Amino acid sequence: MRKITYREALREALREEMRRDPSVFLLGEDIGRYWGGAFKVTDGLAEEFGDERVRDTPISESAIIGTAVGAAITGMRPVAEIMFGDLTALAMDQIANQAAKICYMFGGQAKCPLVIRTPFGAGVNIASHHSQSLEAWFMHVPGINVAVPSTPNDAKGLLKTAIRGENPVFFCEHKLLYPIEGEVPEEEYTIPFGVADVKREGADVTIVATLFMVHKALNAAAHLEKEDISVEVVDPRTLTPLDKQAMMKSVKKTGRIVVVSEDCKTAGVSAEIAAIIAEEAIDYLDAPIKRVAEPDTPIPFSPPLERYVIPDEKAIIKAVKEIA
Amino acid sequence: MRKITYREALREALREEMRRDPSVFLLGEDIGRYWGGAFKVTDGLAEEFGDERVRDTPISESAIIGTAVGAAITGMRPVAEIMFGDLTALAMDQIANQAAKICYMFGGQAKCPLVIRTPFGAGVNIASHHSQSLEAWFMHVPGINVAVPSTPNDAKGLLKTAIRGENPVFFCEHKLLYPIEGEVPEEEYTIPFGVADVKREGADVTIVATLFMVHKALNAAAHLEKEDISVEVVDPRTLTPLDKQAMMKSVKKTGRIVVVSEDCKTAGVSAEIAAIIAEEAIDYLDAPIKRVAEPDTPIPFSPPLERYVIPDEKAIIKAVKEIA
Amino acid sequence: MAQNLEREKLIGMYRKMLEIRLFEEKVFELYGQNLVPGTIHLYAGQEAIAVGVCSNLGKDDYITSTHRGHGHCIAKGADLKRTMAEILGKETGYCKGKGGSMHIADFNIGMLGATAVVGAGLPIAVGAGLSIKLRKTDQIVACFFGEGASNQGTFHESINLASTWKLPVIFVCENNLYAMGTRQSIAMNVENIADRAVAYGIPGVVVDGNDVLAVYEAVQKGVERAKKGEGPTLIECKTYRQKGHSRVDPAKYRPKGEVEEWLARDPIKRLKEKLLQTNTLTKTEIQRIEKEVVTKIEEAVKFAIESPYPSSEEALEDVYA
Amino acid sequence: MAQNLEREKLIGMYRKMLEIRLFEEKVFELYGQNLVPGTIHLYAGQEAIAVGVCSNLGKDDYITSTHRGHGHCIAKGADLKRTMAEILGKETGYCKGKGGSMHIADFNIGMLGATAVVGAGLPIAVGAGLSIKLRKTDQIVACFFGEGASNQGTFHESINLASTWKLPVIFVCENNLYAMGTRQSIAMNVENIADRAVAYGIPGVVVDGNDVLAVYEAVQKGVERAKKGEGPTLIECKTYRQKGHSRVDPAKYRPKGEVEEWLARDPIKRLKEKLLQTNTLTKTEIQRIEKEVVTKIEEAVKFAIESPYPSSEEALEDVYA
Ligand SMILES: Cc1ncc(C[n+]2csc(CCOP(=O)(O)OP(=O)(O)O)c2C)c(N)n1
Ligand SMILES: Cc1ncc(C[n+]2csc(CCOP(=O)(O)OP(=O)(O)O)c2C)c(N)n1
Ligand SMILES: [Mg+2]
Ligand SMILES: [Mg+2]
Repeated sequence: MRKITYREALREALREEMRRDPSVFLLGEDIGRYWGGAFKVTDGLAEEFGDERVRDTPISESAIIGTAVGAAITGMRPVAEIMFGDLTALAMDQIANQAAKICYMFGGQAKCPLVIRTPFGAGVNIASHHSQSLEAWFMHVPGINVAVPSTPNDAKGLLKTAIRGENPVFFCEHKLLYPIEGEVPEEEYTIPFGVADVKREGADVTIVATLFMVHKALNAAAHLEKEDISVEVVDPRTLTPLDKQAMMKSVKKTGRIVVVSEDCKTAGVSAEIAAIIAEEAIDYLDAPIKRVAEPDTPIPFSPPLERYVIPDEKAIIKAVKEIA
Repeated sequence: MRKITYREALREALREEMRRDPSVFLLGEDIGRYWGGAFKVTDGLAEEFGDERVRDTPISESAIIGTAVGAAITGMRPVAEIMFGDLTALAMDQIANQAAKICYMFGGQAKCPLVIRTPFGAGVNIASHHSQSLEAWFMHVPGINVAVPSTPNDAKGLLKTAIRGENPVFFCEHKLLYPIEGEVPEEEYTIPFGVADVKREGADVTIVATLFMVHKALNAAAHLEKEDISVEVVDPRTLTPLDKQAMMKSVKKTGRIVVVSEDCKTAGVSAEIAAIIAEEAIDYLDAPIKRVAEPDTPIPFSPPLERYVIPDEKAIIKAVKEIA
Repeated sequence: MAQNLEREKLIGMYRKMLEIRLFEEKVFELYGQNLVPGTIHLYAGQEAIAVGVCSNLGKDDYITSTHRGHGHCIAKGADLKRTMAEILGKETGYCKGKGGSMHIADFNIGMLGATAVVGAGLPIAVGAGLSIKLRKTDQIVACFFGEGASNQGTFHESINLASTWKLPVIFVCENNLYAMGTRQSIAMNVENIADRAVAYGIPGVVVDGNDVLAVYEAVQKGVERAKKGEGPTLIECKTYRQKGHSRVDPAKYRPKGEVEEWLARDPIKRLKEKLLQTNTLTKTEIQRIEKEVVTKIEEAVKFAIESPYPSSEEALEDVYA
Repeated sequence: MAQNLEREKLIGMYRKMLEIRLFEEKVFELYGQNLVPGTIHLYAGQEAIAVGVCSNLGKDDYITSTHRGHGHCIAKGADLKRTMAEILGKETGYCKGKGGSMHIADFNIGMLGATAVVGAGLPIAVGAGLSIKLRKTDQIVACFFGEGASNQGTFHESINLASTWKLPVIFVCENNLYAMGTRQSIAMNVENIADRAVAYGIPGVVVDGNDVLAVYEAVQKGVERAKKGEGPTLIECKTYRQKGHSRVDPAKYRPKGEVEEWLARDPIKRLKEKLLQTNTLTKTEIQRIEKEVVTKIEEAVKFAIESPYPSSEEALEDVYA
């Protein structure tokens, strides 16, 4: 199968959906013809679809999301980009209090089919304001779905599902994933929300990982294989809805689980997954539930510091060995 | 000992600290002489300390917190009130990206001794935009402490500690707690952060609960006693720092734990506490870790609907019995 | 007085304003009887604004509303029964009891909903305006908000965006002098919110918000401008909140005589006098209208009170579409 | 030319501007050598603003800064060595390597730090202004931000608050025509950011941002006003970002000839010419200054390069004070 990058896969999804449905349009800072998106995801789309459907906005994150909400509830399907995930903090009211609650608050009268795309993640030394992973904030908000694709294939299939759905979707990308290549079918496909993907099968320990951590988990698994520890890597692909069954199925097989997530450990993604297992599958466990995550610091700038706080293969291997 | 309300206890803490330290001042919407705070916590303080130190602000949540940050890093000790916890979403950047990160980002040069007080919680039928419990968002942010007092005594002691500390504090109150009475010493005291309080001793099951849920947990415990189930109720009092030891000590004794929190279940406070136990004390457990929380909906308006989604004594009792 | 306005239209305005007033009085009364859960923010005194604005709008046009939204709903044509039922938390309410007083919406008549986060409706209105532009219809959006909301960041971001993109949005600032207990001068250093339009390169108009025809005409100009593709207008309607901010507020912070002064300028009284003076309506006709409105509201109250509460499990529905 | 300005002050301004320019050129060079982690936003072309502003300030006065902040630091008196070390991520940097290019601070000289969230510095500056007022000192705050930032909600909320409370803040908008690749006209429908001052009842001044003396004088007036307790001033400095937005940006979106036009108005060149024309400095003296600056910067580079990286575990420190 042909290989394309995560970035290209996202762009293909946007392009195909914009061709298919005239109500799909994009808005965000510098996404248009002059820049093509800070990470070039939307590069070339303004040229094909025009400035009306690929709209450069002022630096007004609240208004970007609020505008998308208003368009979504009146028949459009906006895809908003927030240039860095950290900056969603500026639009938190529009995301969590408006977009996510409109359907419920108004008794199901309104649909808000809006996609918010944003890159999370550290690893490029741009410090505390441009490196966070904040998925857990949005996971904690009912009414919005949260997607966390780790491969080009998942990115394309999930983004198309997000755009076609009837609900707001918080679509998390990761800076280090953009250049990653992977197989993506030429033909049309979508990937349903709430269906995890077993990225590697194994028998001894389950690792649940998301976004860029999936790749580190796979590296760790390859390494551990040499030491005769067979690791299964489960990628939930969406955090809301979350495929509990897939995680539990794996845990029932292995009896051991390590949850790996780049976000800060406390009250993060790994906490929820650990809590689910502890509540619903504890009887199958043969060991404590391990979490590998950022050690509750802001992201520092300097390379040795940043490397130290981002979970890496070594940390994953260590956690697996502690319970294997 | 004399009894005063939670509201009065907070007011006393503010008054005493303002008398003690001229750098303490208050700002927020309608906290001054014309209203005294939406929940009357600051009532009378403008009269004593003047409008300069009890400052009514425009409806500008971002600027309220940003202003407090600027004042805090230049020698003042602001206590900002956000009228409803839901509205902290509007100031999320200033709270999570600025206040919480300033000390770290600038290599320890700056201190940001700022307190943000806000009421969370449902129960008074004011619907989705005025009823949420969002502590978990702030727990997930390193650099800021999170206090969750459940009694007048804790409220006063923790608020005084918050004001005197060198770090930003997110100080959670609860609408239904304001009128609750409790014993509070006349003499000066403070309560350290990171020290849980065992609100009731018991042998069979541990309940960890916060804010208004502490009271429901105590009611549930009283009821369960009649059925010969002895429940210990642990109140962490601060979520950051979190007194893991106290929770683990209790679990080691009881072997069973129910975490009760009013916020939405997924990725909420109860998830983190469950995950800690699952990671660090699983060997002492004789049963799954139960969570009692809001079932991942926005808060509805109508009384029967609201009652249905807020965790109550019945739900707590049910959870305890399932594992007792 | 706008002679070019048809008699029917004028009478319709009077009727709507009266509906709002009497509706609010009933809400107040029911609140006292413990039939209204939560809190309420009454629109009494500001009726000329909602009605003056919405009289320019068709069913397909949009409005966004606020915590003080009953008047906006009624002016836009919402059913009084379902509105009242929502306020009482009943299953038959517009939002099946999930929204309540601060979150009424009727998407069938372009009422895009009230938000209780002050200032949060502005960017949503901008989005509706963008949607109109992209769909190439000739709809209009009217966005209601208070003078207090004009200090929110969203006010700035939203009007800037609407102006830059030349969207068909009328920003209607209802300056009732107070935001809760905070008098305008405590929260800003300008007298006219309309002057803020300069910051976005759009017209800013100050109008007597207690004169329904003045509001009507100002909005009409804004609508014309918008339909020509020239973009938004900011219209500040000077008015007064006749009651406290919410049900619990005794509003002691108001200087002596202020209420009386404004009651003398009551928008309904003024329109009534005009209608009589210009012989548009006779006293008898007015009395008949009043009676009809009273009956309609009584029916709404009866409907609302007799409607059942939603069943508890309904709380778990509608989280997702 | 401001005759009343002492010769020493003028020379000091020239020296600082040159320091900034040559510093930025070095940063650019080091970036090319892979010695600068992350990204950089150079201040080249805007030196007259930082220097014109900070020449009005004493060590006790405050500034807040942005992602494009190296110039602000240097103008406020930051040590070049520790600034460069921070940019290179070294232990000896102002923030021990935790902040980097976008987060430099020096609290000892009132440099309250750069924030990389566009617009986030404005309310923080207001807070510093409030602190001054409450502590009753006669300090001043200068708040730097770009024209792009003036579309953020925080711009609006902050200036409104500073005006209402009459705080001693100078809001300095560096209008360099672009926010990343977004030309001003794409993001707003007004030409002068200064006109937005009307919305807050404060003076708004447009000034040639490439003329350090013009900036100096405008700020001086703002400072006087602030010290009299009359509140903030909004000063818009028209300037140009001579380089791309960040290191990776080829800036192809700029119309032909635009860069050249602005290079001709280069602030350093202009000041140099004036100094020569007015015989404030001779060519030889200028050359001497240039040499001194070059040496100083080379020392800073040497210091930074030779400094060690922080040890990994340092990452866990300073989360709390
Ligand atoms: C963002 C936000 N801040 C504060 C509140 C609490 N609050 C509700 S109404 C109100 C006053 C609003 O004033 P204004 O915009 O003038 O509208 P009015 O009530 O006068 O109609 C406040 C502060 C809120 N709901 N949302
Ligand atoms: C809130 C926010 N939105 C977007 C960004 C990404 N970003 C960084 S700089 C910049 C442009 C800023 O433009 P301006 O304020 O004019 O300053 P300049 O770069 O021209 O100095 C943008 C969009 C950011 N850092 N913060
Ligand atoms: Mg008002
Ligand atoms: Mg700029």
